[in-house]
Order: sequence, then C-alpha cells, then structure tokens
Amino acid sequence: MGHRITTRTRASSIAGIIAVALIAVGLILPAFASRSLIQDLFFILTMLTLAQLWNLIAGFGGMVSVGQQAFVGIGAYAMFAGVILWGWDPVPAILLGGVAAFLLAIPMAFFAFRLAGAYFAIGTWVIAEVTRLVVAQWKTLGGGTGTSLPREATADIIGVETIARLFGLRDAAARDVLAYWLALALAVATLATIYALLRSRTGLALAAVRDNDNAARSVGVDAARVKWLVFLAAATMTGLVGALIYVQTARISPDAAFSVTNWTAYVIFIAVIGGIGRLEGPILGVLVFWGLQTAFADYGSWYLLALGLLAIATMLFAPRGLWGLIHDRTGIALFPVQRRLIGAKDG
Amino acid sequence: MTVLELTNVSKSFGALQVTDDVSFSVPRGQALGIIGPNGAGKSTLFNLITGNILPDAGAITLLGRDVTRSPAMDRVRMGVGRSFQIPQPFEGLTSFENLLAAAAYGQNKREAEVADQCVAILRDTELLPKANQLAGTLSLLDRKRLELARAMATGPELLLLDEIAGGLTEGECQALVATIKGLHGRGVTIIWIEHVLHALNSVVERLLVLDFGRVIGIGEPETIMASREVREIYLGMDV
Amino acid sequence: MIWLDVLVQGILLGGLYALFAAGLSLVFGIMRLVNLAHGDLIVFAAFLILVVVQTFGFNPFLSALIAAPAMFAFGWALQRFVLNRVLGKDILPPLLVTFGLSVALQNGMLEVFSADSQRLAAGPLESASIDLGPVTVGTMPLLTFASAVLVIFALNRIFYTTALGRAFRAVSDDPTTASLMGINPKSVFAIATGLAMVIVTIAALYLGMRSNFDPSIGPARLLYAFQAVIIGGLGSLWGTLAGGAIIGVAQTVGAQLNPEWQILAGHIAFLVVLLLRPRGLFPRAVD
Amino acid sequence: MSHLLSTHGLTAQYGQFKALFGVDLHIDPGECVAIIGANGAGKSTLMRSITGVLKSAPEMILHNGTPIGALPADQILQRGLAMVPEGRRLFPSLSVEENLLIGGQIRKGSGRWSLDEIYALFPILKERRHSPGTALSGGQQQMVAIGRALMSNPELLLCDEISLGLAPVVIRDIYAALPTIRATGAAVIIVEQDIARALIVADRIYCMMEGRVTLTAPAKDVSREAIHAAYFGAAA
Repeated sequence: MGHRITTRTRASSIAGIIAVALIAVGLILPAFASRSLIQDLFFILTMLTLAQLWNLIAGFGGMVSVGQQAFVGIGAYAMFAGVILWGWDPVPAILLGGVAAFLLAIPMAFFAFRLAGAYFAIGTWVIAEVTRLVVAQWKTLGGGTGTSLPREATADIIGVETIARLFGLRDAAARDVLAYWLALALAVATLATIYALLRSRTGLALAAVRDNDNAARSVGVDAARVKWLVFLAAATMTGLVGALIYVQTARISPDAAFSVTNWTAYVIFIAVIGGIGRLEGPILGVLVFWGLQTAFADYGSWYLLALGLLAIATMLFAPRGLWGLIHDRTGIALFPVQRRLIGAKDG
Repeated sequence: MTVLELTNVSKSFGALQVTDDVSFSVPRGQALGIIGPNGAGKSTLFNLITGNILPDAGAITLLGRDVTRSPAMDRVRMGVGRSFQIPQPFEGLTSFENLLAAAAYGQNKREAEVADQCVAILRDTELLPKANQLAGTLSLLDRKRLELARAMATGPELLLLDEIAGGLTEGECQALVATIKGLHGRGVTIIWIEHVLHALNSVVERLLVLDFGRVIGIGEPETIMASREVREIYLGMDV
Repeated sequence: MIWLDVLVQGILLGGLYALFAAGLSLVFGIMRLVNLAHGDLIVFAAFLILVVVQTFGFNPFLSALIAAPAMFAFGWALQRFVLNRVLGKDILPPLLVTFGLSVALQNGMLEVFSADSQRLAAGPLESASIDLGPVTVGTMPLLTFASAVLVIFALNRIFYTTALGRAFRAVSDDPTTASLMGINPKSVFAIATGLAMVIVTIAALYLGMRSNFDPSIGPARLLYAFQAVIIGGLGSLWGTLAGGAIIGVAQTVGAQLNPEWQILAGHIAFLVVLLLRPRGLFPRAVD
Repeated sequence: MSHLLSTHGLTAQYGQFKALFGVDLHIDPGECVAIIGANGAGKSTLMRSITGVLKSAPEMILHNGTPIGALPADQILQRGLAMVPEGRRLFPSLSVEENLLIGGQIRKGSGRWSLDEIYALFPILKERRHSPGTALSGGQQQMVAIGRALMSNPELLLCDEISLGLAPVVIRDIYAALPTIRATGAAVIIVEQDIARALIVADRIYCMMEGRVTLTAPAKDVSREAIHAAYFGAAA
C-alpha cells in the first residue's frame, strides 16, 4: 500500500547512538573512575531505575502508588534471607528480591485496586506499612533493629576477586564496581523493557486505559488485565533494585528498607521534576536530584523541605516537568513511542 | 439469522425508568434507525447492548448467544462496535493509534496485521491527512469521524452509531452517510441513533421510535414517519 | 473482664481516630481531594498549640481555641492558592502536591521544633479516671470520644441544616450548576478546607495531650484516618466513628495479645473489612 | 441606550473545536426571545457563554452596557442573570425545598419570588418539598429547576431546552407558568427545539445553524419557509 509505520525520529536515532556509546563508556568506566564516582553513579542508576518504574505505573498507567518502599524493602529482605538463612551468594540472591516483590504485589494490587482513584495511593501505603511491621517481627533477620550481611558472605561474592585483580582494587572497592555494573545492567534493562512495552500492543492499551477507561473497554481492551500486568512487572523490577541496593549497603533495618522518604518520596520527586509520563523525565530528574543532593544534602531537613516545595512548584507551574518544557519548545523526543504513518497516499 | 435480540429489557436509575420493557430483534445485514426525543433512553439502550451497563430485567442475545451479563469487552470481541454520542477519543494517541488500539484489541490481532486495515479506514473516513495528529487536537467533525473509524476498526458485525451526524454541515453529513452506506453494503448490521432524519432515512430500512424508554413504533421508515403519534411526540409540529 | 476493658478502651481510642478522619472525610466528600499531608497537618496543629501553651502559659484547651482560627486561615489559604489550582479530572497533581506538602511540613517542623518528643501537659486530667462499674475509664479517653461525637454531630448539623452545608452538598454534587446559583465553588472549597483544619486542631489537641508527638508521626495518623474513612464508607461521617472504633478495638486487642502487634492489628482489621465490604460498612446510596 | 443584554461577535470553543462564530444578539427589559435551531447549532454553547460557564472576551457580552464576557458564572448570577440549565441538573443530595432555597441563597434580588410564591406557581412542589429532587418526574424536576432560577429574582431568565424529554401535556403545564413569570417584568430567553411553541411564546426569534445566527425576526411575522431555510441551510 506504499506506506510504512515508524516510531523513529532523527532525534531518537541520534539518542540511540549516544545511548549505546554511554553504555559502552559506562561498562569500562571502572577502569578509570574513582571509587566515589562509582558510588555516585550507583546511587544515580538505582534511583533512576526506581523512578522509571514508578513513572511506568503512575505516569503511564495512572496508578499513583505511594507504597514503592514495600517492594524495595521486601526485595532487600528476601535477598538477606537468601544469604543468611540459606547461604546463597548475595548476587544470585538478588533474584529472590524480584520474586518476593512479585508475590507481595499480588495481594497489594488485589487490595489497592478495590480503592477508587486517589485512595489507591493510601492503600498502597497501608500495605507497605503492614509489610514493614510484619518484617520487623522476623527475629532471625534482626527484628526491628535489623542486621548486617555476614562478613564471609560479602567477602567472597562471585566475581569480586576477578574485578579486584582486573583493576587492581581492594575488595571493598571491587564490590562497589560489581554493584555498579549490576545497577547499570538493571537500569538499561528497565529502560529497554519499558520502552519495548510502550511500543508494543500493550503500550497502546495502557495509553487508551489512561486516557479513557470506558472507551478502552468499548474497543476490547481488558483494562484490569493491563493494570495488573504493569503493576506486577514494575513491582518485580523494584524488588530487584531494592535487593541490589542492599547488597551494596550490606546492612538492613525495617525502617531504612521500608523508608517512604528514600524509596518513594525521592523517587516521585525525581519523576515530577523531570517530567511524568515520559521516559526522558526521570533521566533528567535524577540528574537534577543528584545535583541538588550533592550541593545541599548537608542542610539536612532544610534540603528536604526545599525539595518538597520544589515538587509543589513544579506541579503548579510546569506540571509536565522539565522535559515537558523542553519537549514543548523543541518537539524533541529521545524515546518516541508514537506510531507515525509515513507515505500513505490519500484517495 | 438474527444478529441481536432484546427481550423485555428494562433498566431504571433510581426512580427514573429509562428502558421500559423493550423488545426487538435485528436480522443480519439490516440497518435499523432509532429516533426519539432527547431523554427517551436511546443512549441507555446502546449502553445495554454494549454491556457498559447491565439491565435490571430481560435478556439480550447476540449472534444466538445470551450476553445479558457478559462484560463489554467480550461483546466487542463478538463483533459489537460502537461510537459514542459525545466523542471519547484517546486524546494522547494519534488518530492512527486510536484505530490501531481498537483494531488490535477488538479483533485480537497483532498491530502489524491490522495496520493496513487501519490505513484503509482512515482513508474511507477522510482522516488520512490527520493520521499523525493527536486525537485531543481534532475538530468536532474529525472527532465524529474518528468515533466512526474507531468503531469500524474493531471489525464489527454489528455497528452501533450514536448521533454521528449531529452538528455537521450538509456536505460533511453526506460524506458520512456515504461511508455508512458503504459499510452497510458490505453486510455490516447497523443500528443508528440519529436526529438528522434525512441522513438516517437515506440509509436505514427500518425505524424504531423510543419515548420514555418504551418502543412506541417499529417498522418501515415511511410508515413510521407518517404515524400521527410519532409526528406529535417526536417532531412537535408538521415540518 | 479484662476483655471488656480492652473493648471499651479500644472504642474510646477510636474516638481519636474518628477525629483524625473527620477532616479527611469532609474534604474528600466535597471536592474528591485526598490530602496526603493530613497527618502532618495534625502534627503541625499540635505544635502550634504547644507554641501557644509555651508562649502565653495557657492550658491546652484554651491554646487550641487560639490555634483553631489560625489553622482555619492556613487551610483556607492552602486551598485557595495551591490546591484549587491543581484540582481537576486528573487525580495525579493534587496527590503529588499534597505529598510534597507532607514532606515539606515534616522537615520544616523537624528544623524548627527538632526531633524531640513533645507533649501537651493537661495536668491532673491526664491521669484522672471514672469508675463505670465493671470498667474504669480514663477521663481523657472519654473526653476524646465525646469530642469526636460532638464534632461529627456538629458537622452533620452544618451539612444538613445550614446554608453553608447546602452549598457544600450542591458543590459536591455538581460544581458547574452550583456556580449558576451564584456559588463560587472555589470559595466553598477553601471554607471546607479551613473547617477541616479546625477539626484537625481539635484532633491535634487530644493527640498532644494523650501521647507524645514529634514531627515524624504524621503519616501514621494519615493511615489511621484513611482506614477509618474507608471502613465507615465514603461520605458517611457517623460511619467514620464506627471505622475509628473498629481500628481502635483491633489495636487494643492486638496490644493485649502482644504489645508489638498493636499497630499491625489495626491495619489487618482494615484489610479484612476491605476484603469483605469493599465499599465500607455504611456506604452512601448515591455515588 | 444599551440593551439589557447583548452579544457582539461572540465566539466560543471547546479546545480546538469552535462552536460559535461571531454571534450578535440582544434582548431588552421585559422581552421574551426564543433561540431555535437544530441539535449542534450552538444554542447551548451560547447559553453557557452568556452565563459564564464558558469564558469569553469581556466586551463580547454586555450587560446594561458593562462588559461581562470574562466574569465567572457565580458573578453573572449576582448581576441578575439566572439560568435553567439543559437537563435540569437538580442537586441529587438536596431536597426539593433545598434545591429551591439554594437558588436564592446568594442573590435574593428584590421582586416577587420567594419560596411561597414558587409553591403558589407550582403547587405540586409544595407537596413534595421534602423529597430528593431527583425522585420527581421529569416535569416536576423542570418546575424545580425553573423555581430555583426564579428564587434569585432575576432580571433575565435563561431557559435551556425546558421541554426536552417531556410529554406534550407536561410541556403545556410548564409553559403555562411563563406569563406569570413575565408579568414580574423579567426578560426571558428560551432555547427551544419545538419551533411552533417558540413562535407562540416569544416576541422575537433568533435561528441558529452551525454556530451562527441565520435568521432574526419578530415571531409574529416570520414565515415557515424562512425558518426552514435558516434551520436546515439552503441545501435542504
């Protein structure tokens, strides 16, 4: 028929090339970078991944969760359980985190989906609290005070020795490198998965449900199924990230692992400031957030107060975030999902 | 063969009886028009047929299967396509993507399998030049066209059209009528609610009059339009 | 006999939760806004009362009387200048704004008042109790519960017998048509949030007199309030009291079994109700 | 001398969609004007623009010569323009009496209308005053909607499609109240699809098609042919 369908734009082609280059640089970076830069990048990558996942369910799916800390926490604790109770190596134990978060997401979705609109948000929060309180009863993992990964488990994590030899690093620094690589892999995989999802048939369904639930059902979209799918997928990935973060931290407590500030508030601010409902948003947002964090974190509560006010101001004056402003001015989309019809003749 | 059959269907919202013991059936390939004053329960009737709301009493049969309690989604996949009276496009998607979503899910196929169909429908409904435009930015006429196009994209056996010609100019209306006639010619069963009578009567073979949720007449358009009761209730005067 | 005591204590504790919930319910009922900073606003009001107590040496009740108009003004302004601007079809902006407010308030209070626990000293009232035959109940819990009943009764009177209440209901039904009656929905929203903040002040008074508080405890109060609203059924103020009582009883029963289970038991009771009666115990017929 | 109400090149749009293209009309004190036209002609949009539900440029709508196009709906009502909205839109949480009271809650105006006078005009409403407004029949609901608008004692009453969905006999009952309403000196704009009815009650008519006024004439000497042409366009 002489037409074709594409989502590519010139900006996206360039972005694709840059992305591949960045990933390549990211992979070999530990050979040159200082330990503190690697640690910073680990922080940026894990926060970015968490923000992308929240953005997926809230920005693209319209499900505003304030309970993401449940998945981070349960993921981290599952990893600890694998290491401490069953003697797993911490790295494969990260997978347990994904499984645990998936299992927790099922009852959470079941309960929270019963709550209409905005009450969904508090529903997720309640389940996160329940999970925290239950985990705090788990005495073998330190109960309310928490515990650390045993020294012998962290000492011989698969691959650390190789990395140490390769880059001539101490074990502790080599562990950071390993964690960084895993974070990079997770961030890239998350971004790629979400991008692929949005470009798939399910992505269309998700957009349709978000725009008009009723009309979506009238063209045959199973709105509930789409929401379940996305919610469970995002929860699983969030659990993996949580487990990874605590492999690096090596010390856990219920209050820290289930912290609403660290794992949900920050994550929401990143997405809001960068731009909700676009893949570019959290990327921009996490850079701004990291910059603010580096510059002002010493101010403690004042910094958090300002961050809260900044999020409010963004919602009031630029509800689609920084990337929204850029997109409106330039029309650039680095990760376009729009299916454009090219070259179809009229008549 | 009967595509749709309603038997003693009733529905009320609180004290308001919006559908009152409605029974009729539509044979395959027929075009049925529904007329009646605003508030007569026409759109509610559509919502009952599509499963967006469930009846209090009575039965609805679609292609020989009882669907009285089936969810809307199942009925779409059985072949019921609908347009909304007030257009409800997916505003964040382009026209083309609106059709892709409808075709992929309504027919349960992959996007690539339905893309050509969607292009053809866009061409038929004169939306092709606006294929890549966000639906939220379309004009009323184009939104109406998109309603029709999206319903067509679901691959319907039975197409329900709700006031698709209202608010259009004569020329626009004629183009729309031609599109609907084309569909009808291909054997699609059509039920069409419309106030623009000359458009309606140029397509349909049978006319149903609804007032206060009741069927007060069904038959050939000429007979129905000639009925004194219909004239008084619906037109209010001799036009 | 111990269980009767646990039951009574639980119900009375529910009065406090109903006070937390009433403001949340009022605001949601009128403008479908869920304020994620509700708990932090309660804590904020408690600090405000504390400041008045410390500055003027008044007792907490009188101090609350002074704090209440200030909180009304704060709520009015918050709605007028911030929340009204983000209310709309999309639920995301108001949720995120109130979430930002929650974080900002918590940290602002932390900076100003430090993380130290505080308490509103109520003198001999704190330990006073009344002997009711089989059980002895504390005067303070009883007073809290009575206040909750009074607040809900007053709110119902406002809702169903005053012109303001009529405007509340009309705006809640259909803001556009209400504006055709000369009512400015945004002003009504602002008054409603102001009123909610007065209730928040009352809740804060009892919170501060009955237990220690610090800037971090807001979110937990939000959750109790939310659970009481959902258990009671959206839009039912008396239902909120029942919802509060259910959580209260679950908590005291849980605490009786194991002190560590107190909070958890309340949450579980909520989930059980949500499982069995997703629309709450007393759902509104319409809507 | 300025009119009670006039529009000047009034335009309106919903998002990208233009619904009115430069509408000029006016009404003087005590007058009754009917606006007729097919579905989608822009009649309701016109009503929504005048009453401030849709915003316009200030000078597009003048009330006694003062620009009011940009005022919100609540301030329009306070200037003495009250509307009976399409579909009646009673408040479901309010009883019949409360629905009436809320109409005069902000502006009482000075004039004849009070709760008692409304009950005198529509006696059935007094019997049913404690029922929820939505429990009434369509015709009774329409009476509440009219009474509600009258409670502010408006100078100008705008009635949007008050006969829609009602049986002819009920419509007659409702229109029977119109002379009483006009006797208070209020001007009335009615939007009506029933042309015959419009011609009987109005002093002047405006006919609209596709967002424009296509005909304006005194009701008593307009021809059916002229209406037909204005209603359906030249092509019909």
